[in-house]
Amino acid sequence: MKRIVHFIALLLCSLGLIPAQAAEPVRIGYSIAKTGLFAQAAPSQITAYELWANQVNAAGGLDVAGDRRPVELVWFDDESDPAKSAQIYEKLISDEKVDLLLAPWGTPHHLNVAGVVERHGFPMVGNTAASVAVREVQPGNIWFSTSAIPDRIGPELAALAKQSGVKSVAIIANVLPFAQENLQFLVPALEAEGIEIALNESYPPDISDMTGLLSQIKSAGVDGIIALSYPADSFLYMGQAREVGIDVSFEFLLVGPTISAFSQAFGDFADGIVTIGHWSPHQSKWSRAKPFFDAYVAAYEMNPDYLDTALAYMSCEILEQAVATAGLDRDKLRTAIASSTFDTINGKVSFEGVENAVTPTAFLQLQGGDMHLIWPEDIATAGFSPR
Amino acid sequence: MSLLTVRGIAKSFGGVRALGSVDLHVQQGETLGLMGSNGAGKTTLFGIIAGHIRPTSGDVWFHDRSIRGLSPDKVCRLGIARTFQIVRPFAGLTVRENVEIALLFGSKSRDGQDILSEKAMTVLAEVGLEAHAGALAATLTLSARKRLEVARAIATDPELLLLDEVMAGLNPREGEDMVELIKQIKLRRPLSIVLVEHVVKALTALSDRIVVLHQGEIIVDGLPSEVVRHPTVRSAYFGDE
Amino acid sequence: MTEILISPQLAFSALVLGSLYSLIALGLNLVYGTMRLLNIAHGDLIMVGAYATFWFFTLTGMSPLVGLPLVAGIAAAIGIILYFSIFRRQLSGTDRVERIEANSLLLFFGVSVILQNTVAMMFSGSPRAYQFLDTVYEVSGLMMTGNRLAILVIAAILLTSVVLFLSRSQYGLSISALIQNQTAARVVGINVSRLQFVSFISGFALAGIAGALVSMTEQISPFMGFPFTIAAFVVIILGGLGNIKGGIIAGMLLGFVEIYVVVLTSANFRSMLIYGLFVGILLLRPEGLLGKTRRH
Amino acid sequence: MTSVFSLAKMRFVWFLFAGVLLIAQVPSILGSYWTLIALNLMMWVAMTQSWTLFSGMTGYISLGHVVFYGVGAYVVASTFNSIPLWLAVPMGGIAAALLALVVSLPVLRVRGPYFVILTFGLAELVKFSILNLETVSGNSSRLLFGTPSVEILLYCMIGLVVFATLTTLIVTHSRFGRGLTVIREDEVAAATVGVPVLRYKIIAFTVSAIVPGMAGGLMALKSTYFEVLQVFNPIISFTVVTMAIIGGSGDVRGPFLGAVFLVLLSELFWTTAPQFYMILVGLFLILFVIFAPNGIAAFLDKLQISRRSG
Repeated sequence: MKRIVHFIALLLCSLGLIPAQAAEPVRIGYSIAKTGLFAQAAPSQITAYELWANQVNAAGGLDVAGDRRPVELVWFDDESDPAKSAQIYEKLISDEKVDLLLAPWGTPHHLNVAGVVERHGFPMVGNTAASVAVREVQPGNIWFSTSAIPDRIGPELAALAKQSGVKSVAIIANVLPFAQENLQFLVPALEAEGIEIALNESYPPDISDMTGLLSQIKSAGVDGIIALSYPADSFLYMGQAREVGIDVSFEFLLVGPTISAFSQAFGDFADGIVTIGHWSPHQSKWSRAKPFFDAYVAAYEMNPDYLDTALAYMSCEILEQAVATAGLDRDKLRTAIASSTFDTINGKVSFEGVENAVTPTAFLQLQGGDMHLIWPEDIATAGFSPR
Repeated sequence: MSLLTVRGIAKSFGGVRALGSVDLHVQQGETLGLMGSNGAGKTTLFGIIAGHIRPTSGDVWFHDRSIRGLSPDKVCRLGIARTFQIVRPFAGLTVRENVEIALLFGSKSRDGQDILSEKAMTVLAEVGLEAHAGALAATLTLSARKRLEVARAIATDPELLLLDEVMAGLNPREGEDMVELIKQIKLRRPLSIVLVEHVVKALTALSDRIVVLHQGEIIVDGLPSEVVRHPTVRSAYFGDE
Repeated sequence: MTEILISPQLAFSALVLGSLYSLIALGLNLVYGTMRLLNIAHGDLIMVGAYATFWFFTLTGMSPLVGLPLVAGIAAAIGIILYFSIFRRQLSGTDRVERIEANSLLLFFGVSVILQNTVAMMFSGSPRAYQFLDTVYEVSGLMMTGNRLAILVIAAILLTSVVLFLSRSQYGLSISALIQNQTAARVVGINVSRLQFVSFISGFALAGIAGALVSMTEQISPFMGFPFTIAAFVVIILGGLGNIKGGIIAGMLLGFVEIYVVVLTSANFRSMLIYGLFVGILLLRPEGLLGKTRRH
Repeated sequence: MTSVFSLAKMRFVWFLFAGVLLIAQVPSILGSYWTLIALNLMMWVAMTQSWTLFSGMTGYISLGHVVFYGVGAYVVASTFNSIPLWLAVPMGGIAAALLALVVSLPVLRVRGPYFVILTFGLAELVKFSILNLETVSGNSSRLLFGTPSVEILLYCMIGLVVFATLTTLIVTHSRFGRGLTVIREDEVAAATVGVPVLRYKIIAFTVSAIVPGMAGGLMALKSTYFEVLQVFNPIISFTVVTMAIIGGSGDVRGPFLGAVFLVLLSELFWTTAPQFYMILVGLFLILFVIFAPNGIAAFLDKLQISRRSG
C-alpha cells in the first residue's frame, strides 16, 4: 500500500504543498511511458532512476567534478509514443534546460531520441534499447549499455542450446520487431549448430490462447522450446504449457521471466526457464550487484527486473561516474563517457562506438526462485540445470 | 400506353406472402384509389414501385422502361414521388429547407439558393405552410407534417404521385382540407396520383378509378360507384352481409 | 494434426475462452441493449475487478472465488456512481439515439482514461500476478488447470442464470422487453428508468466478475482493459446488439474459431482471421448473426 | 445552416487562416519544441477535418479513421529512399482513398453502432494484415534516417489543413453537402426525394480518406523509427472522434476548436501535473459532454445569439 502514500505525496507535491528540493540541484530529464502500450514495462526503468536519485541524494548529492549537488528528476509522459518521446527530449533540452539526460524505455524511443540528442550535441547513456538497428545510429552522443542485441543473442543461444544437449527445437515468435529480429539471426545459428528446427511459428501480439500451438509443439516431440515472446505472451505460454503438459529439458522465453510478477505467478513451476539477461545479484565478482538488489527490494517490495532495471541502473552509474570526472560540460562529458571504463552493478563497462564493449551477451535461468547467470562461463553464477 | 404498368408483382417476406402476382396500370392524368384492409399489401406495393422493396417476381414499367430494381433516388428522378404513411420529414431542417432539398435533388432544375428558396415558398404556399417556412420540421403538428410530406413530394416535380394514407390520424376537418388540397394539386399540376386511403369517402371523392387489394390479390377494379356496391367491399368496409 | 484437432484439450480451451468472451459480452449487452450506451470503458471495469481481486488476495489472502461478490459489488458501486452522476442525465434528455451513442462513446472514453490512470497512479503500471488454483487436474487425458476450470464453471453458471432470469422471471422478461423496444416497453407501463439502472449496474458487476476470473490466469496491469473492450464489442455485434442469447453464442463461436483456426492454419493468422471473420459476417449479415433487421 | 450562421462561419474561417499563418511562424519564433507541438496540432486538425467531411456530415461515426493514416504512413515508410517523398506522400493519400473506395460499398451498408465497430474492426484487420506482410517480408521495423526537417513537415501539414478545410467548406455549401446532411437526417426519406444516397456516401467516404493518408505519410517522416503498431494505434481514431465531437462535428469550425482545445488542454495539464494529467483530461471530456453536448461550435453560436438578443 506504499503506493497510495506515494500517490498522496505526489498529489501534495504537485499542488506545491510540499516544498521541492533546495540548493541548486542537478536537473536530470527523461521521458517515460506512463500510459499506453509500454506503460507496464516502464516502471522497471523508472524505479531504477528513482532509487539511484534517492541514493545519491542520501549520500549528500551528486559529485559534479568535485562539488556535491542534489539531483532532481524531471520527467514527462510520452504515452508510449516514440515521436512524443523525441518531442519531450526537445523540451527537456531547449525549454526545461536540464543538466543531464536519462534514456526513455524501449528501442523505438531510443532511436527517435537519438536524432534529438545528436542535433543538440547532448550526451545520453541509453539502456533498454535492444536492436541491431542501434548499430545504424551515428555514434557520438548516445551509447547503448545493453549486450542483448539479436545478432549476438542468436549464435550465443544456439551455442547454449547445443551445450545443454538440445537436438531439436520448436520456435514460436511474436511478430513484434524484437522477437522477429531474434528469429532472423537465431534460425541460421541453430542450423549451424546442427540443431533441428522441428517447428517455427509466429503469432500476433494479441494472441489470447496458445493451446493449439503448444499441442503442436508437444506432438513434435522436441527437447527444446524457444519462445521469442513478450511479457504478456510469456505469461500465457507458461500457464498453458503447464496445462498441456509440455515437458522438455530446455525452455527459453525472450522477455518476461525477469519481471518480478512472473515468478509470483508461477512459483516453482517457472524453475528452469531460460531467458536473456546479463546481470544477476549472485555474481560476487560485481561488488555493487548485491547491494543494489537489496536496496531495490527494500524500496519497492519486489525484485528488480533483472534486465531492464539493471540496465537502467547501470546507465545511471555510468552517468554518475562520468559526471564525477567531467562535470556537466557536454563536450567533457561526451569524451568521458566514450573513453573511460565504468564500474557498475554489471561489472566493468566501456563503450566502442555506440555499443557496450565489455558486457558479454548472457543468459539467465530461474533456479529455486533465483535468477542465475548460466552463460557464458566466465560470468556464470550457476550451471544450466535441465527442467 | 399507360403511365405506370405493374405486371405480376409478387412479394413475400420470409415465406409470408404480402403480394401475389398483382397487375395494375395507371393512365396518364388519372387518380387511382387503392383500397384494402391492413396488411392487404398496399404499402408493400408502393415500396416496390418506389424502389424501396425488391419484388420477388414481376416487373414495373414507367412509361416504356422497366424500373424494377432501380434505387429509390433514381425512381424519384424519373418522376415518381411518394409520401410515407408514417411521415418522415428531415426533423433537423426547417420546413423550407425540407422542400428545397426535394427541389434540389428531385426536380431537374439547378437553381441558385435564392431562386430555390422562392420556388420552395411557392410550393409551401400551395400546401398552405408558407407561415411555417422557418420553423424546424420537428416542431410541426401532425396535419402540418402530412402537408409537408406532400409538399416535399410535389417539389420533386413528379409525373406520378404515390400518396400513402395522407389522411390517417387527421380529424374530419383536417381530412376534408387534405382532400381539397389534393384536388387543387391535381388541378394545378399535370400529374397522376395513386392514393392509398382507409377513409372511403375521401377515396371515392378523389379517385377516377378504385382498385381493391385483398390479401395480396386484386379483387375489384372499377369506378368508385361500382366498387362501393361490390359485396366483398361492403362486408369489409360497411360491415353488411 | 487430426489427433490434435479432436483432442479434448482444444475443446476445453475453446470452452474456457468462449465462456469468457460470452461473459464479458453479456455485461456490455445489458448496458447497450437497455440504454443504447456504447460502454468503451467495459474492459477497464474488468481491469478494476482484476486489481481488486489481486489486492484482496495478496493483502488478506482472500480467495478470488470468495471475493467474487465483493468485487462485483465494487464494480457495481462504480456503476452506481457513474449512473447518478452522468448517465441518468444523458438518458432523460430527448436526444436522438445517434447523439446518445456518440456522447456515450465520449463519456465512457473519459471514464476509461480516468480509471486506467487512477489505477496506474495508485499501483504503478508494473504487471501484477498471483498464484491461485494452479494445480493441473487430469481427467482421462484431458489436462485442466484449476483456475481455468474455475473460469469455465463460474462463467457457465452466470451465463445460464442470467439467461434464465431474463427469460423466466417477470422482472427479467420486462428487461428483455425493454431491450426489444424502448417505446413499446414504456407503453406497456414498464418502469424503464429503474430497469435501465438495474441492468446498467448488473453490466458493471459482470465486468468486475470477469476481471476477477481473468486475474487468476493472466498478468494484470492498468492498461489491460482495451483488448477486452474490443473483444466484447466484436462479440455483441456478431451476436446482434442487445441480443443476449446471440451474444453468448457469438462469444462461444469466437472462442472456438480462435482456437481451431490457429491449429488449422497458423497462429500468425489468428488476429487477421478473427477480424476478417467479424468484418465478413457483418458484410453478409449487417445486423449480426442473430440480429433482427432494423428498419430506418 | 441558415445564412446568418454561414456568415459567422465565413468570418470564422478567415480567423482560422490568419491563425494558420501565425502557426507557420512558430518555428522562427517559439523554437523547435513548439514546432513539434504545432505539427501535432495541425495533424489533428487535418485528421479531424477529414473525418468531419464524411462522419460529421452523414452521421456515420467512423472509429477506423486511423486505417487511412496508417496506410499512408506505411506507403511512405516502405517506399522510403526508393521513391521521392513529394511523390510518396501523395501516393499515401491515394492508397488510403483507394482502400476507402474498395471497402466503401460493403461497409456503408451498416449504420449506427454496427458501423462504428465495423470500421474499428476493419482498421484492426488492415493493421494485422500489414503486420503479417512485414513479418513475412522480414522487416518488422524500419529506420527512416535523413527525413525532411520538422519545419518542412509543418508547412506541408499546414497545406493539408488548408486543403481539408477548404474541401469541407466547399462541400458544406454545395448541393453535395446538403445531400450528405439529409442522409444524416433520414436516409430513406433522402433517397425518396432523389438524393443519390449510396453514391454520395461512397464519394464522401473516399475523399475523406485522402487527407489522413497524406497526414500519416508526413508523420511517419517525423520519427526515425517506423513500427506498424504505432501508426495503426486505435487511440488515434478515438482522439479524432473526440476532437470532432468536442469541437462540434458537421461544421467546418469544429475540428479546429476541438483539436486546439484538446491539444492545448492536455499540453497544459501534461506539463503542470504530469502525475495525473490524463485523469484531468478524462474529467474534462466528461464535463464537456455534460455541459456542452453539442460541441464548442454550437456553444459559440449560442453565445452569439444571446449577445444579439440580449
